[in-house]
Amino acid sequence: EPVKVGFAAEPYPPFTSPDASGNWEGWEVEFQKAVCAEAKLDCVITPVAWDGIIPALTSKKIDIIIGSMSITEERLKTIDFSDKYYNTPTGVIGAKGETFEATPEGLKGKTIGVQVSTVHQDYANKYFGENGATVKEYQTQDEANNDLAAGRIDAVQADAIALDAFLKSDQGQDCCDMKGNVKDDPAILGAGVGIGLRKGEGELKGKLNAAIKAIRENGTYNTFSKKYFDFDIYGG
Amino acid sequence: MTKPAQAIAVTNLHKRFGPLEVLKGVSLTAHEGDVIAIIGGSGSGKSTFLRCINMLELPTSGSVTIHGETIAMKKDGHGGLMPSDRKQVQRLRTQLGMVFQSFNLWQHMTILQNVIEVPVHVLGKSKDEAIETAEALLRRVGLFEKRDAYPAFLSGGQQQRAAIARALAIQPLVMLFDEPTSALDPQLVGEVLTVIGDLAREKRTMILVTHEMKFARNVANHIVFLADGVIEEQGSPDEIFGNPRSERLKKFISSIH
Amino acid sequence: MTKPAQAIAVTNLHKRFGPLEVLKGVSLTAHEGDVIAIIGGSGSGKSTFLRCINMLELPTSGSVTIHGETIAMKKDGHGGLMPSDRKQVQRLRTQLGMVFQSFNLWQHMTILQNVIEVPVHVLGKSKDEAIETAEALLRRVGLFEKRDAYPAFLSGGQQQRAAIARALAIQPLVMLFDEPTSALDPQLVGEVLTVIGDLAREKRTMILVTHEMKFARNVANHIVFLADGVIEEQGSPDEIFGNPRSERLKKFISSIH
Amino acid sequence: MAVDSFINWGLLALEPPGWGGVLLRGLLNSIQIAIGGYAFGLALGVCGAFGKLYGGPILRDLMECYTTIVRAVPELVLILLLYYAGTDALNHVLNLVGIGTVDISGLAAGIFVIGVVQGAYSTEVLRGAIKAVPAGQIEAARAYGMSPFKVMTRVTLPAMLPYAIPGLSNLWLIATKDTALLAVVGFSELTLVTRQAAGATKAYVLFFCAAGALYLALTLVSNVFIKIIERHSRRGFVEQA
Amino acid sequence: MTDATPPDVTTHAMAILPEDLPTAGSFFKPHRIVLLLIAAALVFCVVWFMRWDWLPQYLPRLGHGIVVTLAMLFSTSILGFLLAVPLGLVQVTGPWPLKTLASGFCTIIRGTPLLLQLWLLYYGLGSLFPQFPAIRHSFLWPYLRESWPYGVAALTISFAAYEGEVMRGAFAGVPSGELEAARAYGMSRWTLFRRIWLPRAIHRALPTLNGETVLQLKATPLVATITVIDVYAVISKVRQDTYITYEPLLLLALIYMCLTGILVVAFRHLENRIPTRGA
Ligand SMILES: Nc1ncnc2c1ncn2[C@@H]1O[C@H](COP(=O)(O)OP(=O)(O)OP(=O)(O)O)[C@@H](O)[C@H]1O
Ligand SMILES: Nc1ncnc2c1ncn2[C@@H]1O[C@H](COP(=O)(O)OP(=O)(O)OP(=O)(O)O)[C@@H](O)[C@H]1O
Ligand SMILES: [Mg+2]
Ligand SMILES: [Mg+2]
Repeated sequence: EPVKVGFAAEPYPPFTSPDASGNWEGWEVEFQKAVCAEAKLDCVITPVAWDGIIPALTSKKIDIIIGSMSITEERLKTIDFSDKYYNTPTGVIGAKGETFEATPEGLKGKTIGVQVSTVHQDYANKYFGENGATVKEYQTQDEANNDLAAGRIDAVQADAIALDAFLKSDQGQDCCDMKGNVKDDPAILGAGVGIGLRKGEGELKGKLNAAIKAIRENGTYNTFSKKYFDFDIYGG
Repeated sequence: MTKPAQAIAVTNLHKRFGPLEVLKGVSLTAHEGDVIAIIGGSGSGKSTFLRCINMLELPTSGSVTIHGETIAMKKDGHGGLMPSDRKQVQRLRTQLGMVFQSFNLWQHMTILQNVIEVPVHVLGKSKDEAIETAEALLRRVGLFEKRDAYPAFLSGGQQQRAAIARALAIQPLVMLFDEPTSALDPQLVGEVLTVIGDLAREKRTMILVTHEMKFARNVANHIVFLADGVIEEQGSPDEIFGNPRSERLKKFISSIH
Repeated sequence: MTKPAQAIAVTNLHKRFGPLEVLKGVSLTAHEGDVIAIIGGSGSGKSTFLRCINMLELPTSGSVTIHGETIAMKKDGHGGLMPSDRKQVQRLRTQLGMVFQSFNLWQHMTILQNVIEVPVHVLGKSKDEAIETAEALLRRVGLFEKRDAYPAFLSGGQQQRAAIARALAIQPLVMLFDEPTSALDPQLVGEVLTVIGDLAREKRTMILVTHEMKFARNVANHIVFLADGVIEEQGSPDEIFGNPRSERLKKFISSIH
Repeated sequence: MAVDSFINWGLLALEPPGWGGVLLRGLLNSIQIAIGGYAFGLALGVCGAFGKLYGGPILRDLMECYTTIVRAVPELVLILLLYYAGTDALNHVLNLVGIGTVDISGLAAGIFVIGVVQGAYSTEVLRGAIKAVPAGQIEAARAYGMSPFKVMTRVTLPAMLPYAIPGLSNLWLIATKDTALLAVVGFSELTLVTRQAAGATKAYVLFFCAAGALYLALTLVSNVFIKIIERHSRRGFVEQA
Repeated sequence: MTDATPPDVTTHAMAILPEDLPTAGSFFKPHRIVLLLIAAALVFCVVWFMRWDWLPQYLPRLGHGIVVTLAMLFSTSILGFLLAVPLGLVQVTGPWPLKTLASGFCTIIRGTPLLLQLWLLYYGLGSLFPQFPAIRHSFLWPYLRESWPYGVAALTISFAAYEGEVMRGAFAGVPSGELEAARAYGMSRWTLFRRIWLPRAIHRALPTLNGETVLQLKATPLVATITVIDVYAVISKVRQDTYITYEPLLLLALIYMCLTGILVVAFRHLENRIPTRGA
């Protein structure tokens, strides 16, 4: 019985991105392979639209989500999560030459882009949107980055690592730089990223938790993480 | 002289379209070899009568017997009748070769395909046999050269002759003609009448609705004058045309000439 | 008796469609008050002649003079002529009220709108004035009640009468009729002919192409018989119908009766 | 920089690192879905058209609801609804009858979704075409004793083809283009892979134009076949000017 | 003398038209009552058993979304139609270079998916603009920064292409006699076009125009994929905020059905103003 692993069918480097031969690669792909191998699951990757990833899960088009999905209260109402497998700070980037801080005051009057239905959307709405900034929602992170580069928006809030990868790209280097990390709010930003799964699948959840623990302990996790990051992505 | 067998017997046929009673009790018997011409004014119910014989219209009451077999009918719950055995109707219809005023050839088939369609797909004949018969029939109506043409490319007269060949191909007991020439312009009428006249000479049983009085007189052995849903008068051509009795028929005949 | 002014003068008109020379030099003069009927067999070029007068067809050679003003033409480089001054043609056309065989009413306008269209949008009259004239005209042709109906809802005869009112509304010097009754069934012909007859009695200048010989004889003061692209014979109705000289005209007249 | 990549034809190479191969696979997916969905839709359409014309009053009303809803609601919304709810409902039903859930592949779901939408459209096209068949042709078939099924297969269906083909060929072109809407449910057909390629390389104009050219080529090639089919089906018809 | 051109078969198959509306008289039949009861029960189940608690909170945004959708529909239909008239006209009478250009334009637009055209304009063209400082500093930039101009442009172009084909047929189909009559009474070319040819062509094309406008309404949700907040985008947001899958989509379908219904009823009124006789 293969397990269908869902994630967003869009470039989200360095976690998931397609290459020209149609394969998906990135840190999260390697993580998924390691977990499945450890838990002895026969995993098939299934790209789906981010917008419909939770319906896809509940309607059994996919069985688990390994797609940088943060564990939040709101999501826990609908689906279940494994233990976290990474946690990173949230950053804000903006056009080079512009100087502002990643604070409600700094972003006042600016247009800030976030990916829709992410924790960043909720955070930006609460901290920036209610303090005089315009929050613009994008279906994919890539679109938000792109509109920043095109000058259509002033800032983008997202996962610091993903933003970092963008800043290292040709396009990112030319246009933008990091304005800093936002103040943490675990109630919104969540307790890290976990594997999403349907409620009531306790057995699978147990297997996944055990596997995450095991690869953390046997060093596999660190081995492939080193290829992508020069710091500990698992977080505190 | 022994009377030939009954081919068709219609008894006390009534047909009503909503409030309009078109046929008010019509009875008619055709024996084998009879050529019966039905005449009458427009709207007198001639077509309706013919269409009731092969159940294209369902009669309100009355019965139709074909070759001794009466079509079984049952009440349809709306004050009319409907066939109780669809299979029987389908079978009996293959004994009635209807030729329509507007030909109604199947446009997506060639003439030959039109003619072999029913023998092959309804009567279950082999295709070769059907083609052989069909070609003989087409030769007879003078359309052998046109057998691979599509109907739309034929003149009206040619189409009507093809329709006659199609009806003959099912080797019907009776041929029913509903004004087979009235959709044709005068030039083309002749060719169709010639073919029908030939059939009459062969003693093929036929019932024809026609407005061509001269032709009816020459070809039919019995004329039925329908008026207002009843048979107003019937008899031999000489009686009907030479010595009409009812006022209506007199008026009708004088209006034709 | 002084001769009335020239309304239309056509001189030596030739018209060629590709290899076919339809008009081979036709000259005709209409004075004010003349009613000229053009008769002739089918394909003899009657319609083409009429259409050349108002430049709906461009003549190959020859000239057209309307009320003393000759339409200026220039070579079109393909062996024919074309108007050198489009404005002039547009202006002169408003002096010719053409009535077409197939009415050609504008289907998206009511009858009244059809009639006031040209006065308002070409001749620049005020709308109120145009409506007043139009209603008088419609009353005259017996269509006042129908003024707000769309053409598709009128009978053919009514449509043709509306078309005549439309042509009259531009107060043309000459009315041109191209078989104004031949698209109508016999019942409807009468009403249109009555209207045209009335116009003739008022001494309105008219050129009409018609197949209604009886009507032409009663209404026209001059008949032109066109055959094979030339005027084979012309004269008063009595001469033409009572005493035809050319063989062709004799044959034509006998074939009509 | 984007101006450079805009003319970087190497990105379209068939072999990686060029993305041409990915695009072609996406096109293949699109074509598969279009063919499958179209065929499924046609089957639905034949049933729908006959149901609407000859069915009982209840069947007729149900068909009417089906075609009305599909014709009133945007394809994009239908695709979302059917994609998520349709497969869900199917599994529920299967569960109820005790077969257990089936694994519905993206391809099957895509075909299903496009098929349901196309089904409503072709119902209408076919219904119009059947109504255009002269009544006399069907009457003649009945008069010679054909059974209703024979009348349908031997006369009604073939005779309506010439009336249906123009509409059906348009529906085919629509089916090929509607596959693009599956991009919003993450199905990797041509439009989605194009967006991925464009996103990964930032050569938006190049890739969108390339995909446009592929779609256009598909349309033009289809048109050639449609012309041939049309000519064949119109044999027996006098050309109208 | 029937002149009512039936709408293009495909348009009719894809869009509800005024003639599809039931009349009150013909609607009520015995079995319909049973069907209506079943439908009512179904609606009751949907309302009762599904989650609708999110609705009040989003109502204002939904209203705004509907306004955006309608604004998109009307602006692009009108602009598109204004483009379609010359597109249709040059295909009927234009010199051959214009004719080829116009028919090429129609073929290309009709041959490619609208979604792709939209993305090409927004992500493709839109991402090229900022690289030219001249554009970036022009008065246009505040608009070019937004996403709705790209949505309007794409929908307008697409409508123009489809409608251009329709108008081509309509222009060509105006009986030549009516044009000839106009010429015979001395109308100039411009008057003839303005007073006879164009209104007559529109009159003929009206049923198809109706259908195409309904199709245009059905195309508007695509603009949500380029961040225009229309009613579809609002519903997407509801889904993403609440993780409720079906209820918002059902509501969305209902909203579009109502919008289509209103549009169709409006068209019925419009059509009845100029009566046409016949089939
Ligand atoms: N399907 C129908 N529904 C309602 N009335 C009908 C129907 N078919 C025929 N009628 C009416 O029945 C009457 C008789 O029609 P029928 O066609 O039998 O006349 P007919 O004698 O064949 O006339 P014709 O010589 O003009 O063909 C006519 O008044 C006609 O209007
Ligand atoms: N536009 C055209 N192109 C080519 N040939 C034409 C054209 N218009 C008319 N003709 C030909 O010119 C000849 C004269 O036509 P015209 O319509 O003037 O005849 P007519 O006398 O009006 O005949 P009818 O009484 O049948 O109306 C005919 O042979 C016709 O075929
Ligand atoms: Mg009859
Ligand atoms: Mg003529």
